[in-house]
Amino acid sequence: QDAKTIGVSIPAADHGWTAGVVYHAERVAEQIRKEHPGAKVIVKTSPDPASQANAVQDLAVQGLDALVILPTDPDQLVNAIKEVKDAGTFVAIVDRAPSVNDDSVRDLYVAGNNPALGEVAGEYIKANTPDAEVVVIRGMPIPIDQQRQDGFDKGIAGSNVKVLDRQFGNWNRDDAFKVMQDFLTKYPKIDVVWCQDDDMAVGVLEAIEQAKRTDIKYVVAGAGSKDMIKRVMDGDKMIPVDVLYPPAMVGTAMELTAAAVFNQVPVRGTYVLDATLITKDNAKNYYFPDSPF
Amino acid sequence: MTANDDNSALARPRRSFRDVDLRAVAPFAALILLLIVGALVNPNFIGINNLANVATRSAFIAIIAVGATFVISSGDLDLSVGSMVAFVASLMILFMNSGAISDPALMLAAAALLAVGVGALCGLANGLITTLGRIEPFIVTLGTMGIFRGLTTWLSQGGAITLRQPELQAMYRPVYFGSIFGIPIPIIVIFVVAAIAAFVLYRTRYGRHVVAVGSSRDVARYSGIHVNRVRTIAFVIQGLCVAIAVLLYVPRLGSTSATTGILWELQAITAVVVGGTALKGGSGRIWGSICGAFILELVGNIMLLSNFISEYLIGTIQGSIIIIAMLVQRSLVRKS
Amino acid sequence: MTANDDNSALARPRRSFRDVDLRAVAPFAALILLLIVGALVNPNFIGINNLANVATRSAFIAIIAVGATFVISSGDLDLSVGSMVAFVASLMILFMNSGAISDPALMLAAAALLAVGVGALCGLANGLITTLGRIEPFIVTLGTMGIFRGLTTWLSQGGAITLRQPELQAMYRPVYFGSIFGIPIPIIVIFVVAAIAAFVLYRTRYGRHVVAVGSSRDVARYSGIHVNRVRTIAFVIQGLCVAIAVLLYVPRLGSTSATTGILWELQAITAVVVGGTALKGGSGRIWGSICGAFILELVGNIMLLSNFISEYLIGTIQGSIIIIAMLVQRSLVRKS
Amino acid sequence: MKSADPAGADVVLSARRISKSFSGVQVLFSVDFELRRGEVHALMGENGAGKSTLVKILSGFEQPTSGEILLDGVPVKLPANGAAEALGIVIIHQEFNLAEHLTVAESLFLGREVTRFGVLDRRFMRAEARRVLDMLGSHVDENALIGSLAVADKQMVEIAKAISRDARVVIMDEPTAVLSREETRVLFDQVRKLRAAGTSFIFVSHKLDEVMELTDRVTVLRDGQWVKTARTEVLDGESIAQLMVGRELSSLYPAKHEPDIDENILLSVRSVSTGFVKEASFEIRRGEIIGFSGLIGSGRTELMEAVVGLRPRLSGHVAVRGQELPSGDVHAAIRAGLAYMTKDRKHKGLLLGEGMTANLTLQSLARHSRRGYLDPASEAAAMDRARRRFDIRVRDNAVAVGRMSGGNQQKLLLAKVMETEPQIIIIDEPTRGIDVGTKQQIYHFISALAREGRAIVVVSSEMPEVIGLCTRVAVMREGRIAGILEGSEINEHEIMRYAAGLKSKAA
Ligand SMILES: Nc1ncnc2c1ncn2[C@@H]1O[C@H](COP(=O)(O)OP(=O)(O)OP(=O)(O)O)[C@@H](O)[C@H]1O
Ligand SMILES: Nc1ncnc2c1ncn2[C@@H]1O[C@H](COP(=O)(O)OP(=O)(O)OP(=O)(O)O)[C@@H](O)[C@H]1O
Ligand SMILES: O[C@@H]1[C@@H](O)[C@H](O)OC[C@H]1O
Ligand SMILES: [Mg+2]
Ligand SMILES: [Mg+2]
Repeated sequence: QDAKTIGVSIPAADHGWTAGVVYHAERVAEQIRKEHPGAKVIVKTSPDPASQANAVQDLAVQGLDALVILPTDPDQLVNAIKEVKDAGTFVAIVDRAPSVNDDSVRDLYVAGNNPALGEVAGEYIKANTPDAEVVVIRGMPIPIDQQRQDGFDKGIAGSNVKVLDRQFGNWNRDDAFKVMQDFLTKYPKIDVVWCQDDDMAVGVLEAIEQAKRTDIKYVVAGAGSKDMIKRVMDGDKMIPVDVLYPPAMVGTAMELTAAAVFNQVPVRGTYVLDATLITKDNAKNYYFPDSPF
Repeated sequence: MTANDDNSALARPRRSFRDVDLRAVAPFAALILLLIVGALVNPNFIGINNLANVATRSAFIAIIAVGATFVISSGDLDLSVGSMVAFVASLMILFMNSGAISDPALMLAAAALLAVGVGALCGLANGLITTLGRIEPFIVTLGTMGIFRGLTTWLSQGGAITLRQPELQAMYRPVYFGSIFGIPIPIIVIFVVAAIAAFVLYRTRYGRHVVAVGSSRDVARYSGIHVNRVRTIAFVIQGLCVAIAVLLYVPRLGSTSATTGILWELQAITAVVVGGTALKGGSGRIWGSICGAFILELVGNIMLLSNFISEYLIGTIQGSIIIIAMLVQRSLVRKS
Repeated sequence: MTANDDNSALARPRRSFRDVDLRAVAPFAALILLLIVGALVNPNFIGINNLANVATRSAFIAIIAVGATFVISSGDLDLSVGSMVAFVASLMILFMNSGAISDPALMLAAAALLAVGVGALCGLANGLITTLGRIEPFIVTLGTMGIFRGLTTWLSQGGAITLRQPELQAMYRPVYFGSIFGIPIPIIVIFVVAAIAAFVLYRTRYGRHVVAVGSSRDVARYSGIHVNRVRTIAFVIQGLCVAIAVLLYVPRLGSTSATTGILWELQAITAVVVGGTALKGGSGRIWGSICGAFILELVGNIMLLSNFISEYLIGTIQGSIIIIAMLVQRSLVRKS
Repeated sequence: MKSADPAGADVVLSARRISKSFSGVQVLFSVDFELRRGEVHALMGENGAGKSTLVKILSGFEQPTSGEILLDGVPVKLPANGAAEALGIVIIHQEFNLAEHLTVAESLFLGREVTRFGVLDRRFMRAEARRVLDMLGSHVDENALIGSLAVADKQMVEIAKAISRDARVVIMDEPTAVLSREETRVLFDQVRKLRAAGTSFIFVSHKLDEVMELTDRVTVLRDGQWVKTARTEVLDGESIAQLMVGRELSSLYPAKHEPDIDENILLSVRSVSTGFVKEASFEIRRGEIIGFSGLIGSGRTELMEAVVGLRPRLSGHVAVRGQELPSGDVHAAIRAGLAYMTKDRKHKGLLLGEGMTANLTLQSLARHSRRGYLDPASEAAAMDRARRRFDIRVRDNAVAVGRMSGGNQQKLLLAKVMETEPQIIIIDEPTRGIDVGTKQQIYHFISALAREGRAIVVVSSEMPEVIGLCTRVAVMREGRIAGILEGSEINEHEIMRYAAGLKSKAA
C-alpha cells in the first residue's frame, strides 16, 4: 500500500533560492518517508533544461507513482513532463509554469505568484515613493523573470515612478554588485532599487555602501531569505520590506502529492501562494534561522 | 594545451601498431567499465529501456562532438557550439511558428533546410574570422558564443520560444521519440553521422588534409594544401553537425530559450578528448568521440540512478569519475 | 588549438624586435581604444571613480589570469580556477566562522594562511594528476572543476556561506574597499602580484624553464629540465593566485555561494589570450594578461553605461567587441 | 662515372641577378645560377652563405627581393608553397617538412593524394610508397608514423617523396647530412639513373667527396655572393674549400692523442639493454675520444640516450667515475658531468621560436643566476664567447633560431651543450650540416677538450670523421656493439665489415 515512489526533480542549487528549494525538498522527503514507511521519495537536481529532461526520464525508469517537478525552464520541459503524465503518473508542477499550463501536462500546480511578486514590489514603491526614479536588476532571461517585470510595470502603472534602467544580474550576488556599481556611475540620482531577489540584494547593498551614496532611499528584493527577513525585522532602513516567494513551496507541493498518492485525497488544480509583503510587523512569522536560505 | 601522450609517445622508442590499436580501444574499455559500475549501482540501469534512453539523449553531444572532432583535429577549437544550438533552434522554431508555409510536411522540410543553412553559415563565420582575421579560435568562438547567445535572448525577448502549431509538433515529435526497427531514431542518426564523418576523415583527401593541417600548419602549406580553406571547412562541418543536433533537439523539448545548450561546448570538447583525440590537433577519432559522449551521458545517468549520493556532491563524483576513466585509459595504453 | 600567430610568425620572414614590441603593445592599444569608445558612450565613464571601480573589480580575474599565464605558457590549461575560488573562499569563511581563534587579527591572518595553503594544494593536485597521470590538462581540470564545485555546494548545502563575526568583517572589509594614498588596495595588489610574476617569469631560471617546457617538451627534457616539476609548479602558482584573489573576494560581499566564480576560468583564459599569450604555450605576457582583464571588465562596464543597447543584446555586443579588439591588435602587429 | 659533358645542353632553370633580404638584412647579392638539363649541379658555400635561401627561391618557397627566375628560358614567377611542383620543380628541404602525425605513406602523397571515385586509394598509395622506398633501399615501414622515425629515416622519406614526384628539377638541400655511406650510395645510384633520363639536380652539400663523386658542375657562394661556377672535373676538394672559405685550409683533423693506459675510467657502460639495444658495454678514459659508427638504425642513438638517462634501460649498469647512475634519470647524469648532444636539433635540440641566447643558456642557467635571478649581461657575454668559439654567423642577432641557417643552428646546439662544461660529452652527429672550414674548427675544439682531460664519445655516420678523430671506434649493428676497433684497424673497410655484419668480435 505504502510502497509507492515519488520522484522530485528540481534545479540544482545554483543560487540561494534554489538552495532553499533543495533544502525543503530534502526535508519534506524525509518527512514523507517517515510517515509512510516503505515509500520511496527520490530527489534529483539538474543544472539545465536538457539534463532535467534526462533526469525526468531516469526517474520514470525507476517506476514512478508521482512526479513533483520544479522546471529549470518550463517550456523546454513540457515534452518530458507529458511523457510521464501520459504514462498515467500523477504530476505536480512547482513555481515555473509552462505557457500551456493545464491538466494535459499536470494534475497539480503549486506556485508563488510571479506576476504578483513584481506587482507587490511595484505597488509598494508607488505607495511610498510615488515620484521615485528606480533602477531594476533583473534575474536571468527566462519566462518567470519576464512575468515579474510585467507585474512590476503593472504595479507602478499610473504613477510617476520612473524606471531608469533594467539590466540582468543573473540572480547572482557578484553580478548584481557590478551592475549596481555601474548604475551608480550612470545615474547621479537613484531613489529606489528593485532587484527582485535577495541574493542580488547582498551585492546591491555593498555597492551602495561603497559609493557612500545617500540618495538611494531603499531596496526592494524578494523571495524571503533569512538574511533579508532579519534585516526587515531589525528595521533596516535600506530593506524596509521583502516580497515573499518561498522556496518552501516545493515542500507544499510534495505534501499535497503525498496526500494524493497515499491517501487518495483528490488534490488537483492550481495552488498559488501569495506574494506576501513582508514588513517589520509580520517578519518574524517568516524567519527560519536554520534554513540555508 | 599540449597533450601528454605526445610526451609519452616520443619517450617510447617507437609507437607500435599494438599501441595505436589500444589507444583507439581504450575509451571503449572505459565505457564497459562504466556499464559494469552502473549495473552494480542500480539494477534498472542495465535495462534496455534505460540504455536506449541514455544513448538517445547523448545524440546532441555526440553529433556536436563529431563536428568538434574535425575542428580539433585541424588544430582549432569551437566554443560557440552551445549557443549556436540555441540560436539555430530559435530561428527554426520562429520560422515554423511564422506559418509562412501552410503544408506541415513542406514547412518541416523548409525549416530543417533553414536550420542546416544557418548552422553552416554560423560555422562559416567562425571559420572565416579565425582564418582571415588570424585570431586564436578560442577568442573568436568565445566572441561568437556571446553573439549567438545574445541574439537568442533578443529573439526570445528573454523568454522562451515554443513551437506552437500542434500538427507540426505532432508530425515532428517522432524524429526524436520514434524508432525504426525498434532502434530510436536519434541513435540511428548518431551512427549515420559518425559513419559519414569517419568516411570523410579517414577516406577522403579532405580528411587527410585536416589531419595534416592539425599536425603542422607549415608542412601542410608547403605541401600545397589550402590551410585556411581546410580549417574553415572544418568549422562549417561543425556548424552542420550543430544543425543536425538541433533537428533532433527541437522535437524533444519543443522549445528553446536563452539557457538552451549552455555548457554544451565543454561537454562536446570533453567527449572528443575522452574519446582519444588530442586537443593539440593532428589526430581525430570519430568513433572515440561518440564513445566519449556516451561515457559522459552514462556518468550522468549513473549519478541519477544511484540514490545514495548527496545531490550536493554530484559534481564532485562526476568530476572524479571522468578523471578515473581517463586514468584507466592511460594505464591501459601504457601497459601495452 | 594551435595559435594563429604561430602560423603568421613562421609565415613572416622574420620576427624583428619591432614586431616583438608591437605585439606586447597591441593589447594596450586596444585598451586605449576602448577607453576612447567608453568616453564617447558616457561622459561618466572616464571619471576617476568609475575607472577605479572597474580596475578594482577586475582584480579577481586579473590575479587569476597571472597564474593562468604561467600555466598556459608552460603549455597547459586550468579550467578549475572558478570553482577553486568558490572552494577556497568557502573554507576560509567557514574557518573564520568556526571561532577557533578568538583574536580577530590573528584569526584573519590564520584564515589567510589557510586560504593560501588550500589554494596551493588545489593547484598541486591539478599539477600532479596532469603530469603523473599523463592526462590532458583540459580533462583533469574539468574534473577538478566539478570536484571543487561539488565540495563547495556540499559545504554550503547549496546556499551561501556568510562571514558571521561582525568584528572580523569590519576588520577585513578595507582589504577590498580601502585604499592607500588614494589607490584602492585591490589595484595595488594587482600590480604587486604582476610585478612579482613578471620577475619570476622573465628573470628567473624557473621562468625560462616554463617557456621552454611550453615551446617544446622534448627540447626541455633533452636540456635536463624537470618538465613535470616545472608544469606542476605552474599549477601551484595558479593555485596561489586563486588564493590571493579569494583574499580580496571574501571581504567584498563577506560571503560565497555555490555560484561564486562560475565561468571565471573562461574569463581568465580570455584575459590571458587577449593579452597576447598564445594558447599553445611557449610565451607568456604577464602585463598583457592584466591588460586583458581590464579590457574584459571595461567592455562590460561600457555596455552597462551605454544607453542604447537592449539588455538582451549585451552578450552579442560584448562578443563583437572582443573580436574587434583582437582584430585591431592583429592589424597593428601586421602593419609593422 | 660521369655523364657526357653537358656543356651547350639547354638550360632548364636559371636565376639572374637574384638578391634577397629578410626584414632589411640582405643575404643574397645579385646571384646568377643556371641549371642544365640532365646535370647534377652542386651548390657549395659556408654555413649561412645563402645556399638554402637560393634554392628556396628557385623552388618558389621564397620570392626574391630583386632579380628574375627563368624556366626554360622564360621569365616566371614561381608559385609559392610548393605549388612549383606542378612545374616539375621539387625540393627536399634542409629541415624536414613532414607532419609528425601522418604515416610514411600518407606523407609521401600529402597534397597529391590518389583517389578513386573521391575515395582515397590507400592500398595503392601504400604499395607505391613501398615501391619507392624499396628502390631507395630503405626499410622504413610505410605504415609507421613519421613521429616515430629516426632522423635518418625521415630523411629517406623526404628523398622518397621527392624522387616519387615526376620532376624535371630535383633540388636536394643537404640530403646526405644524416645518411650513412650505404644510404648515400643508394641515393646516388638513383640520382644517376634519373639524370640519365634527363632530370636535373641541384645538390647542396658540405661533403666534398660526395660533390666530387656525383656532380657535373659546382657553383660556390660566399657571404651571399656568387664566387665561381666550374666543371667539377677541373676542381678538387681543396680548391673548392678554398673558394668557399676564401683562404687555404690546413689539415682537417688535429693530431690524435692516445690517453695513457692507466688514465682513470670516466664512464663505464656495462651490458646495457633497452628495447632495441642488447648488452652494450664500453668504457672511456680521461682524455679519450671514442667513436661510434654503424648503419642507420643500428641503435647508437638509443644506446646513448639510455646511457645518459633520457630513456630507461631494461638492464645493465652505467657508472661515472665508479659512481653508478640510476636508470632513466637524466638529471643524475647531468649532475655527474655527463652531457649528451642530440642529433635531432629541430625537435629535441633547439627552441626554434626563441632567440640564440635563450637557447644557448637554457641548459646552464644556473651559471647565469645571481641570488636567484638571471643576469642578462652574463648571458650576453656567454653568447659572445660562443659565437667566437664556434664561429656562429648570423646577419641579425635577434633572429629566431628556426630562421638561422642549418649549419649555424648546429653550431649553436654544440655551443649549448658545451656551455654546461661537462666532463664526459656524448655528441651525436657533431658536424651535421657544417661546412668544411668550421668542421676543422670543431675537430680541433673536440681534440682540445680531450686534451684538457675530458672524455668524448663521437657518434657519427661520417666515417672519415670517426677515423680522423678517434683512437677507438665502436661499431654497432642491429642494437649490438659488433666490435671495438683500435689502431690500424680503424679504417673504412674494417668498419664497414663490422657494420654490415661480415665480422664481429666480443666487445
Ligand atoms: N626566413 C628568414 N628570416 C631571417 N633570416 C633568414 C631567413 N632565412 C635565412 N635567413 C638568413 O639568411 C642567411 C643565409 O641562410 P641560408 O639558410 O641560406 O644559409 P645556407 O647557405 O643554407 O647555410 P647552411 O650551410 O648552414 O645550411 C643566414 O644568415 C640566415 O640566418
Ligand atoms: N629491425 C628493427 N626492429 C625494430 N626496431 C628497429 C629495427 N631497426 C631499428 N629499429 C629502431 O631504430 C632505432 C635505432 O635508431 P637509432 O637512432 O638509435 O640508431 P642510430 O644508429 O643512431 O642511427 P641513426 O643514423 O638513424 O642515428 C631503435 O629505436 C629501434 O627501435
Ligand atoms: O530562481 C528564482 C529565484 O531566484 C527567484 O527569486 O524566485 C524564483 C526562482 O525561480
Ligand atoms: Mg642551408
Ligand atoms: Mg644516431
